Amino acid sequence: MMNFLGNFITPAGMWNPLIWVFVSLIIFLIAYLIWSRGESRYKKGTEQTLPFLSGYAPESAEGTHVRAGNIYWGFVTALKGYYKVLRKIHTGNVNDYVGWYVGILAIMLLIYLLWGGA
Amino acid sequence: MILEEILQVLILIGLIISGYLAIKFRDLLACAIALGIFSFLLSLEFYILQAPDVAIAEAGIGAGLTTAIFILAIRGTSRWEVEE
Amino acid sequence: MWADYLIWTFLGIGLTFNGLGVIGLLRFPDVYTRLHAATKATTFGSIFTSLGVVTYAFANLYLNGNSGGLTLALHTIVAIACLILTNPVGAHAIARAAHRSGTLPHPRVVDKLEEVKR
Amino acid sequence: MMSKIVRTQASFLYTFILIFGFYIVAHGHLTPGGGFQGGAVIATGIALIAVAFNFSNVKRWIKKTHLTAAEGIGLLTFLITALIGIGTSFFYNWLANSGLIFGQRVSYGVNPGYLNTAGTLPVMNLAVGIEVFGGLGVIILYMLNYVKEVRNDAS
Amino acid sequence: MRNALLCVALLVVLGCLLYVSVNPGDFGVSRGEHLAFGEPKYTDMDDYFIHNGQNQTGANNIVTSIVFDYRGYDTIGEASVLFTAVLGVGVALRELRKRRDKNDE
Amino acid sequence: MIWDTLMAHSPALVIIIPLLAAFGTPLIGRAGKKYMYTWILCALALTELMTIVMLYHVFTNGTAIYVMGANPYNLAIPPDSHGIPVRIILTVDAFSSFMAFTASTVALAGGIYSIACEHEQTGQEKYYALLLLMLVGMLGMVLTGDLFNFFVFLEINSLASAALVAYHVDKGVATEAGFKYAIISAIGALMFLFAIGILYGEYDALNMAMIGSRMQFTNLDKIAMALITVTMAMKAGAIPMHYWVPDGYGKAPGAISAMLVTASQASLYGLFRMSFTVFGISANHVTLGWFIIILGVLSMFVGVTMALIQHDIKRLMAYHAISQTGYMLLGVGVGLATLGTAAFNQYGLAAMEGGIFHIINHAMYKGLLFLTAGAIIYRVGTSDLNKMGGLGHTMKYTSIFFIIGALSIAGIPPFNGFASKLMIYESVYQFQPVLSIIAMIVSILTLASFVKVFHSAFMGPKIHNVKEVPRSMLIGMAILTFFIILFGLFPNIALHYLVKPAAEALASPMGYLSRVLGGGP
Amino acid sequence: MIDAWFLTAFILFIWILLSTVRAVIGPTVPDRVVALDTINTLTVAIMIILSVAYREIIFVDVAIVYALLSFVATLYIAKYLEGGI
Amino acid sequence: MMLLNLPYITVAILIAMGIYAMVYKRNLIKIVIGLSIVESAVNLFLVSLGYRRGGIAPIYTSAPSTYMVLPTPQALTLTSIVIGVATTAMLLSFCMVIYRNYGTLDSRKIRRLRE
Repeated sequence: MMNFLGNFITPAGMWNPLIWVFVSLIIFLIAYLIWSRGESRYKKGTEQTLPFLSGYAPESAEGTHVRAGNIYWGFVTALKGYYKVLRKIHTGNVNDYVGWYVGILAIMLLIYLLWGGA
Repeated sequence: MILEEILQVLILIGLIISGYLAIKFRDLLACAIALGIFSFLLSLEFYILQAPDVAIAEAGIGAGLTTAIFILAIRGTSRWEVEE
Repeated sequence: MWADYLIWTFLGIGLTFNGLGVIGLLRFPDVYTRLHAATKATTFGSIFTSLGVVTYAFANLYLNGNSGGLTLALHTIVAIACLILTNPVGAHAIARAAHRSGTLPHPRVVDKLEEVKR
Repeated sequence: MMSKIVRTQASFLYTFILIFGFYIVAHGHLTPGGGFQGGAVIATGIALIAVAFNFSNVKRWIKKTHLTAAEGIGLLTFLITALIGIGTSFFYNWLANSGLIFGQRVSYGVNPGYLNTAGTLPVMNLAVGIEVFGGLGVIILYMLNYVKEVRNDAS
Repeated sequence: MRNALLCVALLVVLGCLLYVSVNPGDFGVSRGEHLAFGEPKYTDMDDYFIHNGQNQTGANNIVTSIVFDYRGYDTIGEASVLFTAVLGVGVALRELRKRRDKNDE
Repeated sequence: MIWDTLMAHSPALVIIIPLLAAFGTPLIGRAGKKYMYTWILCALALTELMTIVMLYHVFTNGTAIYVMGANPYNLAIPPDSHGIPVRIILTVDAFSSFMAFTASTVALAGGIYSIACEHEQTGQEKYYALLLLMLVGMLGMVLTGDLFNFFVFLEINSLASAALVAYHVDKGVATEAGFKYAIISAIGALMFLFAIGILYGEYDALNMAMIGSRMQFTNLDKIAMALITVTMAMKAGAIPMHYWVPDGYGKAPGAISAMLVTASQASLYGLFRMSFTVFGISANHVTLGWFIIILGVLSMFVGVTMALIQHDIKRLMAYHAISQTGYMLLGVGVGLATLGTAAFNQYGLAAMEGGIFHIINHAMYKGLLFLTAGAIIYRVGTSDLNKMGGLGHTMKYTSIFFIIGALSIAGIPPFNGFASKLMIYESVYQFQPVLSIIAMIVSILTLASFVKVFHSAFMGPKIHNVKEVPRSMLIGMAILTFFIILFGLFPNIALHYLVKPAAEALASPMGYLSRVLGGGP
Repeated sequence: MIDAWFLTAFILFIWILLSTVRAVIGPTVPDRVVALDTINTLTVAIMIILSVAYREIIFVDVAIVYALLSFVATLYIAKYLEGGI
Repeated sequence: MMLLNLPYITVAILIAMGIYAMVYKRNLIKIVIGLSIVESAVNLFLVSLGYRRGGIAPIYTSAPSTYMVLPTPQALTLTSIVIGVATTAMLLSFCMVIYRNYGTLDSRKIRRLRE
């Protein structure tokens, strides 16, 4: 009979998720210990939590939220050329959908007819 | 037998012509009519290929219902292929 | 054999009239005349070609004693009946629709239907 | 609504189409045709009625719910007919050659055909005929209804 | 550019389909000859149907006996396809009135 | 006795039950919504149970065959037919039953979820009937052993899916998505039918095993193979033909998006089945394998990079679905490319196991993610990530489920995504290190984009004043979460009972053939 | 020897092709519908003739279905042109 | 030999024509028409696969011969025809809804879903 809790064998070796969970629990425990030794006078909802912006009043709650479109702006800008091509081929046109299908079909037909032999 | 073969050849040519018409016309109503002709000829071809079951199905569905559905759809949308 | 001659006569009449109908369909100047030629002549011609079939069936039944002939004749007659029932109505509907959709007769002398409607 | 000639002819032809469709369905195992073809013929009859008469009348005569119910009932009949054979296997032809109704034996070769043969096939033909009739008919009615609605909204 | 590429693709597909249609048998492999029109080489399954269909199902029409008996499972699938399409049409063309009222709220 | 009969007939019953329920739904729906919900849930639960029974049957007795309409139900070859199967044969090997289990599980979760999620819509009986029909389509596709039958169920699946994608008619765009999906799948299915015609014309058989055994691999077969594989890849959403995926997944109702994932995987099953069983005996494995691998790598990379720039939550997840499909294609493609060589036993089988394991994992976590996305849209009313924020304050359970799904898709232990990804990385590394590295990068990018979603939807200040979603939606999500954690903590269960038999069944086409054509009950 | 039935069917089909010409060039839609109607009638005739040519009685059923149903399509087009539906 | 395979050649041309319509025509209904032509062509392909020269229809009647054309492709074609009409009906109803929402049938304008 197999061992449910046993090792999960991969080509390179083995791995056991339960041990991993156990280790990560210990790490969390250590983290909790460190955290619990922190400043105890800190209170939520008081002035302590407000950011100090050189005397200016903080922005409204909606304003401080980083919107999804702004995340990874740098990444997208760095790969501008790549994304330009991608945006160009995503036309959203039904004809193109069928066209891509037919194109790949043609390529595969050629490839199989040339190299697909047994 | 030779006449049968020539008949078949003619039907196939008719199929190609009517299929081409169904694609070519700018008036969608005419396209539906061409599709109806296509369906007739297809049914005749099935008939000659000794498939009466299929011919009846094509007759009932292709000639009657599909044309009706197409015309209803054209009525629900617009008649011309390119509006302007 | 007299039956064969009868059949050939019927088929010949049918073919002639069908041909005339088709020529009329091709050559006449406007929808109404085309409709006239096409519907009348082809219905008539198709009746005659089918009568050839009926004759064949009866000849088979009485001369050769082939019992399938009766079924053939009956079905053919039903088919002719359907043609006779449906064709004129279809022609009527087309003519009416053509008139209503504004298709004009070619040498437009007088349009009684328009006058009556008015 | 079309002209009176068409209406008269339609009301006459409808019965004819119905009878002929039923003939096709019932003789499905002997002559060309069967459930689909017969059902399509009868559904075309509905399409004929729908085009020949005023739509408000048609709506009153032919209810969409009835057609949908016919469809469901036909499908369920078909499935259950197939399911009864599950003693041996699903879709087993439990009526053929059994001597019961539709269970007459036929010998191999040329024969003129007897209605009382072919086991579950006539039953399934009938079920599929009802289903196809309901299905295609309701498609036509849905589309007509929609077209009318769109036109009413536009005007 | 797009049109030219698509044209080439279409022509390739057409060429392959034409190859299917005129294929005279493939380098001596005899199975390919079946696609010659009117002369099927291998008909064992269909001959089984033709010779045994009448005895086993009692139907004179072999096509019906295939549709409803030998391949009845396909037929129920097909009936379901029709049912699906009816439901699809019904979903797409649902009552507009109710929706409009809801939008107005 | 009854147990044995049930097991023997389970392949047929698995399809009959949802089909019967689907046909009855419009009739029952007229009686009242309560009855309809009970009817649907009973049907889905029964299907799930039957699938498990079938799984057990296949696991204990080996590949099961069920012949439609034969006198003993397992008489594949009639005695007087000279060794050819004439009827439709359901051939259920481990891979089939595994896929059936996945499909019915996701459908069960989706069905429960929909009760609350779609309660405002009209025409609900149509919705549920279509949902059941979609399940029927998937089950039929994975269980059948007949090419034409596969086509029929493919059509059921695609039509039902298209109708369900267009279910929110009032939005307008949903219909557009449905139209696109319907047209692309219709042309694909027609090409598939053409290929079936070619194969039938050559070998006069429709049974997959029969065709596989008679296969000569002429040029006609190559054309048929191209038509079939490209169509199946398109339906699975591989990259150059993926355009319908974001449209369809993005505009469908939440539960349907989750089921569409499984529907794509049924097509993936079709691709694998065709390339291994029908063509696998005589085809050039390397060409076919590399075709699948290249599709997989392209899908992985382009999918994830496109996902990064999306701001519609469901569209983003749809691109991730494409990207995850790439992993499965990669894993199984490596298996196919090495099939028959010494490398196969060394790492090819492991790669296939990884790919197949990824199928069930993907169905579970992507289903969960789509369900959570549906929950967010249900409460917030928009699917635009730019307009969201701070949902974590109130929708606590949803955010927990989302975290679990997101960590799982990113391959973070101890959730199930890690296990299959690890297998794929390690075995593919031995095959071609570059591919493995690309797979890892894709995994990292996946995590990044889910961090983005999590941040912009759940974190931040409270913007929307919303409540937690209704209980039935939570139950639907919890079912999938249960499987995620189960397979994550005890991957050996899935691996031993589901994945290994599936991979071995797929990798031994000769076994499949001899089981069907071996004759006798 | 040339079978008279096939010869008839052949000539009838030539008529059909000639009517197709009207469907191609017909300036208005009613013209095309007339061509459709003609083709329909001729198809029925051909089918009846061919059923004798093939010596198959049951084939006439197809012709009956044709004669009955193609009329519906004509009616739909006519009603569309009238502005009905 | 070439002439005898004419049905298959017709099938190839028809399929290419249908796909041409699906790829190049901008009107959605035109696309559906192209699809329906492809579908008819595939049906024709299936039926002509089963044709045997000199065979009679696979129905036992009083016809003396038992040399029949192959019945299986006809059964498949029946299924395929019904599937085709189902697909066509659904696509056309989608077209109608799209026209109502977008006011056009031009596929270049119907792409609110992109990227």
